[in-house]
Amino acid sequence: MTLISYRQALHDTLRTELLRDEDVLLLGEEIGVFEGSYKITAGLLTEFGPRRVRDTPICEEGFVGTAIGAAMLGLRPVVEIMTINFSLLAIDQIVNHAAKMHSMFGGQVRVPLVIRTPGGGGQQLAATHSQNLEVWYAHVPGLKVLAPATPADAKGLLSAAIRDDDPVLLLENLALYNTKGEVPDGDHTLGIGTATVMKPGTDITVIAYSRAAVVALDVARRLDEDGISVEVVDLRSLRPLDRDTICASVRKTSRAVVLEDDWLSYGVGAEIVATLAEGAFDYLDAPVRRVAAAEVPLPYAKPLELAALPDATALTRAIRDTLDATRFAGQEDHR
Amino acid sequence: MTLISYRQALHDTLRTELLRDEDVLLLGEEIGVFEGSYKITAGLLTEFGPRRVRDTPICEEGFVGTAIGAAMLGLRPVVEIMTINFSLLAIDQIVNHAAKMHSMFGGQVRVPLVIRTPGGGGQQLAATHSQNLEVWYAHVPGLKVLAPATPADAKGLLSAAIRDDDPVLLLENLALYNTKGEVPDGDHTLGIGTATVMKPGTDITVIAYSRAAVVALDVARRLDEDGISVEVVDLRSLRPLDRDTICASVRKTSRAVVLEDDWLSYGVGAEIVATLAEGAFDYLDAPVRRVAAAEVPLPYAKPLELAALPDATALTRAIRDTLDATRFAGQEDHR
Amino acid sequence: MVDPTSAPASGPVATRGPTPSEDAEVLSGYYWQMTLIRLFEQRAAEMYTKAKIGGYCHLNLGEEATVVGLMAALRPTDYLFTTYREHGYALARGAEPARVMAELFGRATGLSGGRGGSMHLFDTQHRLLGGYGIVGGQIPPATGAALAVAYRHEPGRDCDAVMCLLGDAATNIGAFHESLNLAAVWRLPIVYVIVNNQLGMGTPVEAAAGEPELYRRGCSYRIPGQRVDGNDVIAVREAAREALDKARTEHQPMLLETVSYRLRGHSVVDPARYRSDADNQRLRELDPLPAFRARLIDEGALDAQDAARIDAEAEQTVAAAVDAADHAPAPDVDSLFDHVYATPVANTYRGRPGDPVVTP
Amino acid sequence: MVDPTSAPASGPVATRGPTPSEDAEVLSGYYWQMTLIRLFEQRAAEMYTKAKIGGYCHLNLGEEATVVGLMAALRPTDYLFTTYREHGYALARGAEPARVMAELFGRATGLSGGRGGSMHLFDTQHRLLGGYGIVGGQIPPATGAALAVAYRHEPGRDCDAVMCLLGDAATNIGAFHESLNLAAVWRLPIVYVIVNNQLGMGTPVEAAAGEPELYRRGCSYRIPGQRVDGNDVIAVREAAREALDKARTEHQPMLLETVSYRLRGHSVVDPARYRSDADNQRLRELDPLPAFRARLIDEGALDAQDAARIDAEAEQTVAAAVDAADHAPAPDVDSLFDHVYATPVANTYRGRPGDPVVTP
Ligand SMILES: Cc1ncc(C[n+]2csc(CCOP(=O)(O)OP(=O)(O)O)c2C)c(N)n1
Ligand SMILES: Cc1ncc(C[n+]2csc(CCOP(=O)(O)OP(=O)(O)O)c2C)c(N)n1
Ligand SMILES: [Mg+2]
Ligand SMILES: [Mg+2]
Repeated sequence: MTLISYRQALHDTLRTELLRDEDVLLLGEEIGVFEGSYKITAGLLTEFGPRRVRDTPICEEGFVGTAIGAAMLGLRPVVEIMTINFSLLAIDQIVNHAAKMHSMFGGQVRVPLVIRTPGGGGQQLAATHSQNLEVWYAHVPGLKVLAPATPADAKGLLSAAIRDDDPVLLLENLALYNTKGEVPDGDHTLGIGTATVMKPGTDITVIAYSRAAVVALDVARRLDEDGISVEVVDLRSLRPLDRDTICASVRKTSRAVVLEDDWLSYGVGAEIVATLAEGAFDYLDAPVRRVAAAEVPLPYAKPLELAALPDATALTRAIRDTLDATRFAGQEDHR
Repeated sequence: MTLISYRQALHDTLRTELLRDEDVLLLGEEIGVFEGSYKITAGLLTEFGPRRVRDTPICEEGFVGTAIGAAMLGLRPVVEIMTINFSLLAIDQIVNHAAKMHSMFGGQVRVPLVIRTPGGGGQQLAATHSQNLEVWYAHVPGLKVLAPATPADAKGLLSAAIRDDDPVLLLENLALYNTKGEVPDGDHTLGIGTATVMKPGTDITVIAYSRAAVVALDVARRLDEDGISVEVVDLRSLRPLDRDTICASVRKTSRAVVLEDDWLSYGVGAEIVATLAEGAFDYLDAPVRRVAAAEVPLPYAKPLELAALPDATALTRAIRDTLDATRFAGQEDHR
Repeated sequence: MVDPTSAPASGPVATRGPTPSEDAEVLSGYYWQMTLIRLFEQRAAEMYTKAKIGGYCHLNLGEEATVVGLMAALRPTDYLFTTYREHGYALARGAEPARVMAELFGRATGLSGGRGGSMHLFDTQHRLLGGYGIVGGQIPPATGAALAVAYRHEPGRDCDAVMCLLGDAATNIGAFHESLNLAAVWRLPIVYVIVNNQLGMGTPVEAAAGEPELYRRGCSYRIPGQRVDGNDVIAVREAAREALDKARTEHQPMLLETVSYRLRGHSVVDPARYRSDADNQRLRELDPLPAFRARLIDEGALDAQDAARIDAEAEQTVAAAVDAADHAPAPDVDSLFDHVYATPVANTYRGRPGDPVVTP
Repeated sequence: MVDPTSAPASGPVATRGPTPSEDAEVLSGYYWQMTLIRLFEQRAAEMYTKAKIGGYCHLNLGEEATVVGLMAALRPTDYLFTTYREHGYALARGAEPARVMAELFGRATGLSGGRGGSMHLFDTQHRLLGGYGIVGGQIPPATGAALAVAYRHEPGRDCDAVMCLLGDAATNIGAFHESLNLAAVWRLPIVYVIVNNQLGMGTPVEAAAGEPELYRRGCSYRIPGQRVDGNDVIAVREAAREALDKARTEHQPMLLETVSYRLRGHSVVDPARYRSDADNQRLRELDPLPAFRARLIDEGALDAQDAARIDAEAEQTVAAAVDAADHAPAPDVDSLFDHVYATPVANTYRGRPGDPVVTP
């Protein structure tokens, strides 16, 4: 184990995979000379040269589609889309092409493609540069959608994604790049499609992913001090979705809150709540609250941005409200 | 009232609005000389000329973006995207531009744009031409997303959309174009953002929209004969979502099923179930089932396509299962 | 070849007749392929009206010389990406007619296992890497295939090449621009072929393209372009070979425009009302198949008897294909979730419509 | 003008010095504007390091002559669409410096009410229809604005025109292609201006564009192109006027490329390590502002004293803008849901994070 940042974990994994497999190549805007908008690929052009680490012109549809074609011939391209907001320009290639080829062509071709892209608001990048649109991709059969919250998972999931033969969207988050954590040394891949219990607890479950999972863990630790035992489930994979782990946790705790960075309506949390409404129907002592972003194009001005985004305070309030609502259901008072 | 088809209702409304307001113009691929892929615009080029009814080259991003710019200067473009599947090529313009301009620019500009586009499978058009991706748009603040199920609502909502000053996506459905219904004569606009109870009932609520609402109504009428009283709620508007009407219905019936044509995970139904899980928590006698499409890129072969798409049989089964699950909760047996 | 850095070419289209050295067997082979495609497409149209085929169905009627000429220029090891109007290409590339028809019928024995249908023929064996239904959608992946080739092979005679077909109307979409630019900047071994049949559905080229001389549209990327008579199978083959050569030996992307005519509607359900009787009359005169037949007989490459034999054999082949397709099994409904993913992972949801999401 | 249907132009860039008839007042006005932009941008960079400005912040440093020349060519009634690198354009178009700075500070008095920030300046009054942060995203809407103009106005001297700015790297994106094609086919009164500052972030033009002579990229649409020295304010203005004239009077879309240099990093946080010391030295020599100043003094259009006065006034204006912005109120948090929709409708959800979705 080594303590490194989420950024470093991604960087090191890319480097390891480039070394391990000659078929792996990186493509993206400004990943080479500029070393990446967020510096994930720093040094890799120098080490591997322009054949393996390829700067692309600005043409998301073109270079993502190009990566798809390269993958069809057996290369294993790892594409960086500078932020998820720009993936909209490539979404036809991702959803109408990469996601469908294996099935639509009767299993004759595989598309071992990884798209790495950060999402997230909170950096005052305003409405077009601050979105969390991963729920769109999570809706699409044929794609796998991963969202690591920790440096260790970033390593484990990115390695798994690169070695997987399907198109995988790996969601990163601007706010996580500098966060640190212990990362297993050597080869470390995780099974795609499994959630993890980040912290066990007994009173209530908080379900989250990516940055929100880190916030949830933080809140859970702080509530421990108040004697509130919060279990934190990090989804890690949005597609497939590990419904068993979520339901098992809530069958145990009987209460849940979802924390998500996207907009509330039709967001990731909707699926989580719907899943629980079915899979933990007889266990729930209170409605599952969703703590999500206000439904506005995210404003630039800091006070408005802060008011629109979910945070530890909002989560804490939702947890306490949920516990309050059930304190007469045979539970002690958690205030 | 006149009995006309959904297609005719759309056509007549476009014609009326073109006559009513010189600022209204139509844009889209093959809407003029070819009279529209699905013939909604038949005859309009001849009547209004190429200034008002404009064939575009194949460039969804370009012509949708162009319509946005025209709307910024006060025109009221109604764009046809041949099917929702092709809207992916224009989604950056729709979501990163049209949806955000009014807010991001501090209210200085309006984008009175309507995008008409049909969705839906079941025509053996295979994986890339059979999708129901409206949930993506429904997730986005700044957009309004409508999905009429009947000819009357098609008229009422399309007129409302054209007169609204925000970008509106009006979802049509290939399978509905030939369906008929009574349509109010003369001016007829509906309030955007309201669901409607298509059929009152007492035992269970089925919530649906677009084609699925028609299927639901049909199933409800048939179940009437078996003494099962189904209330059918047609959402009509996915954004805004009329949560009050849904919750009111289910608070009354205590049971619900959602019928939707999109994929189950992260689909429209997830939001409906999540809403009910909160808004009817104390009223629900059984989990809310979602009847949705199987999570596959829709295959071409008819038997596979049929197996993948939700239908009256699947809905009926889900309704009966739900009623069965609650028959000991003080209800009579509905079998 | 037009070098876009010098003055653009204009004037009449270059047409080459069969050179004297052209082998009679080769020519009758082309005639066989063109006839096969013609009859296959006619039968497909018929099967559509009998509801044996569903969805959209776009035919190569009128484009047979282009199809056969292009395919004759490819090596078996080259890669081909096409549009949704691709039955003929699959046949000329060597796919079994019965399997092509079976795909149209949605049968398990179909080229794509019945999952793709008419628009999505795929044949790994013959390196036909797909029909694609999204206009322009095939262009970036084709470009990527060329990237993979370039990643592995130096320029040279032995280098594989990629051929990417697109329609005239597809030149107006962003993917065309982005892809050609990438191919130019990265020097990829690819030939983009614009199959100009004059129309995108009902829209003529001039109404859709700011530069309607489509072969010139490589100018924004310094990609050389050439236009060729798409009704002349040999001219098409020669132009395509030249372009493929350049792609192979120099990793220089190329643009080729073939000009021909769509004899029927956009798809089998389009009555093509936007065409006048005069148009239709003119089209019949431009039909490449009788013209080629007459020419071969004229030039002695084929005698009338052989031609008739070929016609009959092609007829039989197509009839057998229809028969085989008709008797082939539909995909098993239990295979619904096959091939959604290539690498199985935990928790993939495989519910049928109406199933509970979570097993309680 | 280069007519792409004749042999493409090549050779050196055309540069025009100020003609003798150029009014001294006009010239000193340009100097004032260029200086204002220079100082505004320098101060913006400083304010960013003081965390008064957040998010991304892209400066026009080095592009002042281009900015001022282009804006001088526009009429007040023309429409302007720009990129995220647009502070200077807003200033030269007449927006109050204090309101531009207030937008960067995220204040309620900002040009876009604090909602847009540096990348999204909008000013209805001056027909600045937006800064746009998605590369190429402004090009289709700008084209649509030209469609609206054409919808309402015949070609002629009185017709409004639209100017759409884009960076060199933006010419590689699909929206550029689709928009230029639409403008050509529909004959729209628009001038696309490629502000070529040689780089898209760290990528040089040659590495990104198959045709790096960017003004030629109109060839795919028969849109005439011209390249002009972006460091020469008068040359830029003249070229832009000519192009706008043609757009107005003939509804002929035009392409103009201005060539200049970005003096600093892509955005204020980019140290531009991809540039060598020699590069930086060269850039300093190419700086248009001291060159213009020296030229005006040389030519007697401005004396050193007036120049110093202008510098001081610009300094004061910027200082006042910073001061005003700093004292301006932040948007009220209760206004969070304002402007999400222009037409209010039923059931719009206005919950804050953590609020219940349904009031029980
Ligand atoms: C992105 C997209 N937009 C629209 C369509 C609908 N469409 C299918 S084919 C076609 C015309 C294409 O014309 P062309 O490229 O000339 O090819 P052709 O059909 O003539 O072979 C259109 C508009 C589509 N499939 N994809
Ligand atoms: C679609 C999209 N892709 C990528 C980016 C990230 N990005 C912002 S500016 C930029 C470079 C643009 O260069 P150029 O067009 O030359 O304009 P300049 O910044 O030099 O003014 C990139 C890649 C973006 N904003 N939008
Ligand atoms: Mg065509
Ligand atoms: Mg630049």
